[in-house]
Amino acid sequence: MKIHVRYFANIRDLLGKDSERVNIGVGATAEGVWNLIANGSKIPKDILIAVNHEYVDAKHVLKDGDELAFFPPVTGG
Amino acid sequence: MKIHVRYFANIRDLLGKDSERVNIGVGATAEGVWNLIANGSKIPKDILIAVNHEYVDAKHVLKDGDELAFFPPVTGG
Amino acid sequence: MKIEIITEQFDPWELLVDYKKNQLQNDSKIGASSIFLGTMRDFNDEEDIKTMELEHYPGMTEKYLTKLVNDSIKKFKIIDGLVVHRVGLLKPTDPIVLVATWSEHRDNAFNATREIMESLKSEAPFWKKETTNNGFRWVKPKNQNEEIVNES
Amino acid sequence: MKIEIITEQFDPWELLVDYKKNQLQNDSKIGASSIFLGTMRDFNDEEDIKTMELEHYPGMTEKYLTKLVNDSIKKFKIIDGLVVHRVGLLKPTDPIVLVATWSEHRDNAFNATREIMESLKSEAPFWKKETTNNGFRWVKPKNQNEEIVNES
Repeated sequence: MKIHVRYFANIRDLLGKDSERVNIGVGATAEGVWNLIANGSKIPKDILIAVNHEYVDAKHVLKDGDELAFFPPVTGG
Repeated sequence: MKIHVRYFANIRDLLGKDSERVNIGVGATAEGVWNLIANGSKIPKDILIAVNHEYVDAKHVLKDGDELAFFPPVTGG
Repeated sequence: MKIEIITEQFDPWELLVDYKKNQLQNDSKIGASSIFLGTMRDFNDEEDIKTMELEHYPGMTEKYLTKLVNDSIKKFKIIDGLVVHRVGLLKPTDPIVLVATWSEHRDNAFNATREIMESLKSEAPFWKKETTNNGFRWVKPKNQNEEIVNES
Repeated sequence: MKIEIITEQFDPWELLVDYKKNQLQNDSKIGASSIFLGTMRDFNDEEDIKTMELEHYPGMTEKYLTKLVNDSIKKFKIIDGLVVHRVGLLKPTDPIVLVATWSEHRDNAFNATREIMESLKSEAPFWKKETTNNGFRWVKPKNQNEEIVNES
């Protein structure tokens, strides 16, 4: 499946990229994508994950065409 | 002693006057003044009383020259 | 700090802008402003309201509001506070009361504005008289089961 | 309802006046307006702050804020609500966020504005990067013991 992955704030700094398209097998989870793209860095404990603009947890199973985002705890307001 | 007495809102309507100066003996309380001026109407249970712009209770002992005020529960804001 | 009893209709936003410009200018310590505006409705306790007369106790009201804001500055460590309250004859949509507090962090300003409003409502000497289709009535406080004394 | 992510400095009072004029005009059912304004301070976690960059997740942020205000309209029975949030490069004293709610009675507006701000702070996808004398740092949320990730 094709997944559009986006990175924000210090996650973007950590990975040195702000978005990419990845190919991954059917049934992959958000964490599975992280392991594929993060060059071996463990998924940060406090990371937030969204799929198609809704919060999900790391075990969330993706569908083809999903927009997946990784970002740190939010600090707006 | 001379006391300046003021009435507000429906207390003023009830008594038909907005202020007056009364003479009353030393040691008089706020309630004592009410009984003197109210032509026999009992002091309303929910009445508020102030002396020199501070809330007091009905048993408060007055001093010569005090400004005493009677008014209903407040409804500002 | 500003405490004002105002007899004419006022523009709350203009008043806030003026106050900030003249009293809080460049105050880069302020992270939070919490503002409450009470305005007159045209309906209360199941009756249409035409006009409202707001009365206060000159001297005592100002003194009480000053104490309220000073207490809040100490208790909530707010940087500054403002209360403006209308008196006289009001029509629906007129501003009645404006409360503003400024602080470093949001908790303080939120709590201060709320507490100033609650204390003002329950203790500051103001009284409302509403004109309905049936004459006028003195408003009774809400915590007394919304009773109303009719005097048409 | 109005949800806006704004890239330029904004005047919160002008914005409120415009919104009230165009959307809430003559709404004589409104008795209470509760407004919160967050502004940038020049000091945070024991360091002077020169500038701040605010980043968001376009699409998700707007969707989340819309949900927040819709939830508040239902839960607190408010008449209307507005959230404006700045992004981009900010300097001290710049407005960051404006939340306003309007209701018949004060309890509803007070609670709605407070809850919108708390949810926005803890869940809306925005991130702050501060520039200090030692470089820049990503701000960490306060409930994480005010830790800061230094990346000078």
